[in-house]
Parts: sequence; C-alpha cells; structure tokens
Amino acid sequence: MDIEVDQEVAEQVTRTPAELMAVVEALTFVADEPISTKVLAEVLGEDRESIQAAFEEIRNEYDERGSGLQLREIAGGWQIATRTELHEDVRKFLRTRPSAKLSLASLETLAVIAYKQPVTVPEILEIRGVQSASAIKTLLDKRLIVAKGRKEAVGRPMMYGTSKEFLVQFGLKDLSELPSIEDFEDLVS
Amino acid sequence: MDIEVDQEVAEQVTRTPAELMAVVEALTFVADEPISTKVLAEVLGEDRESIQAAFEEIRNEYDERGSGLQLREIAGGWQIATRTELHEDVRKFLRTRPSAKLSLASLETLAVIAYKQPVTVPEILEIRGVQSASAIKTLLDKRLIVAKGRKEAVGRPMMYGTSKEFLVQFGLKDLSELPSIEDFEDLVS
Amino acid sequence: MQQADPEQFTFDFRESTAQIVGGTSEDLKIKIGDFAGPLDLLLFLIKQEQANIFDIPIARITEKYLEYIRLMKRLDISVAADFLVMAATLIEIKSKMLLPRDPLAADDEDIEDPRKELVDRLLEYEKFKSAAGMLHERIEIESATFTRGAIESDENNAEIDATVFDILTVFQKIVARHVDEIKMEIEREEISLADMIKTLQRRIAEIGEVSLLEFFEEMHSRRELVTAFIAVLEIVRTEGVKLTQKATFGDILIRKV
Repeated sequence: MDIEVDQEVAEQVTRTPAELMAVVEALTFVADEPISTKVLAEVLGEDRESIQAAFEEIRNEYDERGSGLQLREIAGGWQIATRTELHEDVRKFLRTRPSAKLSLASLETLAVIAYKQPVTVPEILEIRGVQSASAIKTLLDKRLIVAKGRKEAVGRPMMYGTSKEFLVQFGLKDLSELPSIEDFEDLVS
Repeated sequence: MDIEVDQEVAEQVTRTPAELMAVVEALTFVADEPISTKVLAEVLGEDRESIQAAFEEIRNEYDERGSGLQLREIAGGWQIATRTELHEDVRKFLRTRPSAKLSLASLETLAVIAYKQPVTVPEILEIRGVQSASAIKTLLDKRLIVAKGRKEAVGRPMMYGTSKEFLVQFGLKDLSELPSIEDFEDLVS
Repeated sequence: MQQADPEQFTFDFRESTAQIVGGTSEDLKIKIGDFAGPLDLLLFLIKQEQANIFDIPIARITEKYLEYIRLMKRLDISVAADFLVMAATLIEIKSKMLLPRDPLAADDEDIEDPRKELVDRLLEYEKFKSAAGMLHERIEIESATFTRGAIESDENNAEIDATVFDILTVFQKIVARHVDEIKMEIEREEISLADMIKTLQRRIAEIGEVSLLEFFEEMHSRRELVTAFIAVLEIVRTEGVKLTQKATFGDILIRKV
C-alpha cells in the first residue's frame, strides 16, 4: 500500500533543482551506507541524471564554501564525510569518546548473519532491503563475522557466519544461547 | 592527559574564522550527541565566544543556501539534523513510521513532571486526579524522565524530573525554553 | 471504523480509543480513550453542558458523570477507582449544596462554596492539560527531524557498545518491516484484524493464558496466520498482557498481567 502511495506521490512531485539538492543532501546524511544514484532515483521518483547532477552540484558547493564536510563518491555510492585535512582534530575528538557504537546498519547486518548463518550477501540484501557492503566490511574488520566458504549457487557467493570473537563480545557460550526468534520468523519467511 | 595535549596543540594552532567554522562543522557532524560550545572549546583550544560565533555563522549559512540540513541548538548543545519539511521523504527512505505517539495520560503526566519537578507520584496524582503509575513507567522506559532521589517526607517517596532525552525529543535548548505554566491560564476558560 | 455490533460500540485499536455511540442517553458520544482521568471527564461534561466552570450546575453534572460511569460498566469497561472517588466527591458536594443554610451564619461571604475546592483543582488541572497539548505539538514537529546515520567510530576501539538483546531487537525490527508490508496487503482482504483481536481478547479473558502455538495452529491460511500474529502484536502493544517463554524455541504464552 505504501509503495503504491509513494509512486503516486512521486508522479505528482516536481522538484526544483534546489529542492532536489536539499532532499538528496538530507537522505545522504541520514543513510548509514554510501547511497547510490540508482537507489535515490527510485526513492524520489526522479531520473538518475537529475540525481547525479544534484550530487555533483552539492559536492561543488561543499568544496566552494570550504565546508568541514565533503561529499565523496565511494563504493558505488555517495557519502557525506569530514574533510580529509581535518582528520587530526576529528581523531582527537573521537578518542575522547568511551566505546564504539555499532551503526544500525552494522547491527542489523550482524543480527541477520547471527540468526541466518551461513548467509550470503544477496540473502542479507533480501532480508534487510538495503545494501550492506560497508557494514559487512566493518564487521569483518572487527572480527565479529568470518567467511564460511562459498555457496553452491549461481556466482558461488561467499557465505558469512559469526566468529568466536562474536561469542566473546556478546557473552555467549555458543550460538544456541542466542534468544529465540523462531516463532516470529516462521510467519514471515 | 588529553587536556594537556590539547592545550599544547592549542598554543600552536591559530585558525582563521573560516578554518574554525570548518572544524566546528566537522566535529559536530561526527559527534553522536548534541555537542556543547564548552566541549568544543576545550577540544579545539579556542574560546567559547569564537565557537559560539562559528556555530551561528554555520547555522545561517545552512539556512541561506536552502540546505537539506539544519544546524540547531538543542539540549545544551548543537546538532546537525535534516530539515523538518523533508520528513516525508526521509521517513520513506528510512522506512520509518512516525514514532509511536505518547498517550494523553503520558503527555499529561510528563507535563506535570516537567513543570513541577522534582515531583512525587502522590503529587502527580493530586494534580491529575488519576493514578499515573503506568504513564510513569512508559516515560521511564522512553527515558523521558529520570528518578531524582527521594523526598524527605513520610514514606520517602521517589521524586521524578525530566531527562536530557526529554530536551532532545521535544527540541528544547533547556528547561527555561518551556513556556511558563501561567501562560496556560489565559487559555483556561 | 467498523460498523456497530449489537452492543453498539466499536473499538479502534490503532487509536487505542473506544468510541461509544448511543446507549440510553440521547446523544452521548464518548471516546473513552480521550479521557485521561476523572478531571478530564468532568471538564468535558462541563463544556458539553455549556456550563460556567465557576458556577458548576453540580446536580446536572453529577447526573451526567454517573450516567457515563454506568455506561462504562454496562460495556464491561473497567472503571478505574479514581473515577469512582470523583463520583463520591460529586455526590458529597451535591448533598452539601442541598443542605439548608445555617440561619445563624452571618453572611453568604463567610460560607465556603462546597464546589470551591473542586473548581480549584479543575483550573489547576486544565493548565497542565494545555501544557500536555503544547508538548504534543512540539514532539510532532521534532519527530520530523532526523540525525545522521551512524558513522563507525574509532577502529582501534575493540569495545562494542551493544548487547545480544540489541541484536534480537534489531532482528525483530527487520522482521517487523516485512510484517508491515504483509499487513498492508491483508488490509484489503476480508479477514478483519479487529475480529482477530476480539477473538484473542475473549480467549485471554476466558482462560487467562493462551498458548500462541495453539492459537496460530488454528489458522487456516497464511493470511490468517499473519493476521493472528499482528493481533498478538497489537494486544501486546495496547493492553496489559505479557508474553512468556519458558524454554528457548519453546511455546510462548500470552497472559493477563
């Protein structure tokens, strides 16, 4: 139902270039992962060329006003990040914070892997509904997940599962200690 | 230790106003919570007036270029957030629904606590004319209120007050931003 | 809104309010969920009767108030003790006002109006009710702004600020996103969520504890199953019930708190 409504709205909406820039900037800001022009074009009901143009325009604007932020193209998407030159101040500031929070994207990805392992990237995409590439990288970096061989399917995608480090970090003896969601799962799979 | 290092660095650094704006913007962006001028002044080794001026300048800049983002003063600090008008697109993208509404009972209880804090359960009952236990539980669960010690009275009842989260959720700089309760008398017929 | 059943009332659980239409009184239309307490109900009745709050027609208002309480009882809606306390207060004030004035008392001035304390409370309460309205507006506006998506912070920091319950909660939310999608489909179907909720409520009321496994097994189709699942979520959300599970992967019991 939502989707129908969305498309309806999308057809009606005509945004000025400035309005489009504003909404593209806002969505890039709230996204956990680099966001692709394709995804944005779909969400906003705009064509990819307009989105691409908006991104480039925003990037130029950030650069021209010497903002502390930059819009950068990365991993097939766009992302707002702090300007590279400021990294010393940023690092110093981040060090003052006590413990590292996992982003919601990482936490979601970890949850899917924990409960569905071994699981492939396309399967995670299917469940979460969004790309999880950088979240998977983070989880691998933090050694919370490990590769578990390849699936015997088209493209032989890599399968992932949780690591021993995962059990340690979350205080679990073994995976059977994970709280059960089995009953809910049956209804929606 | 950190602070010593900061001061050392601070002595060497002299930033132009534009450079200060850039670094203030960057740190506000990476901070997980609204960040106060005080903290930033310490981290950057600048005086609070300069930081305050930088914030105000950045806010104006965001507003003037019709950015999809806004810099706002909230809960004793500054925070970058999406512009309110864009909430429909942002919600659609994040697949979130408007957050669960507080019931009338919870809102009333919260109003009593906000204006009468620190306040005990019997005092809330007196004003509302109805038991508020479940509303108080809801508000505690949502972290909108916190316990503020016990009252030196018969039974030493627990006292409650609003939390920092309350300020954030209700978009208040501090409690003094709440309209005075007497202002509502005019509305009472 | 569903159309009225024999009892002439309908529940809209989305709003968690109940609307009563009809009853014996001519045009008594009340949304129960709209009343945050007895003072709130009293203010409503005073406005409905277009009475002056400083000169409350206590007999009429008391009558209306009691009528409302009786209606609630007839509809098996549990009447909170606080509503009954207020009923007693109203009756007491009413009887005081009926008492003949003491002829020995000097002037009217010296006699305290029995309604005074109630009026003071109403006026005080109404201020906070207005303040609650202001808070409501504020949070509506505030919930329309969003902060940035999380950035993975310091890579050197091995500590992770999350627990296994965060993982479960997050996973349930992902699952719930799917449920939302399915829910939207079924809203056009004939199976009514309201009916499912009523069935489940009745069952809980009758036997106190319902096995979700058994309840789900009774469903004939996938759609019914999903509706039943959403009904459980709704009841858990809107009512004082508790889900308990004795063993991992075991059956879940839903019971009154």
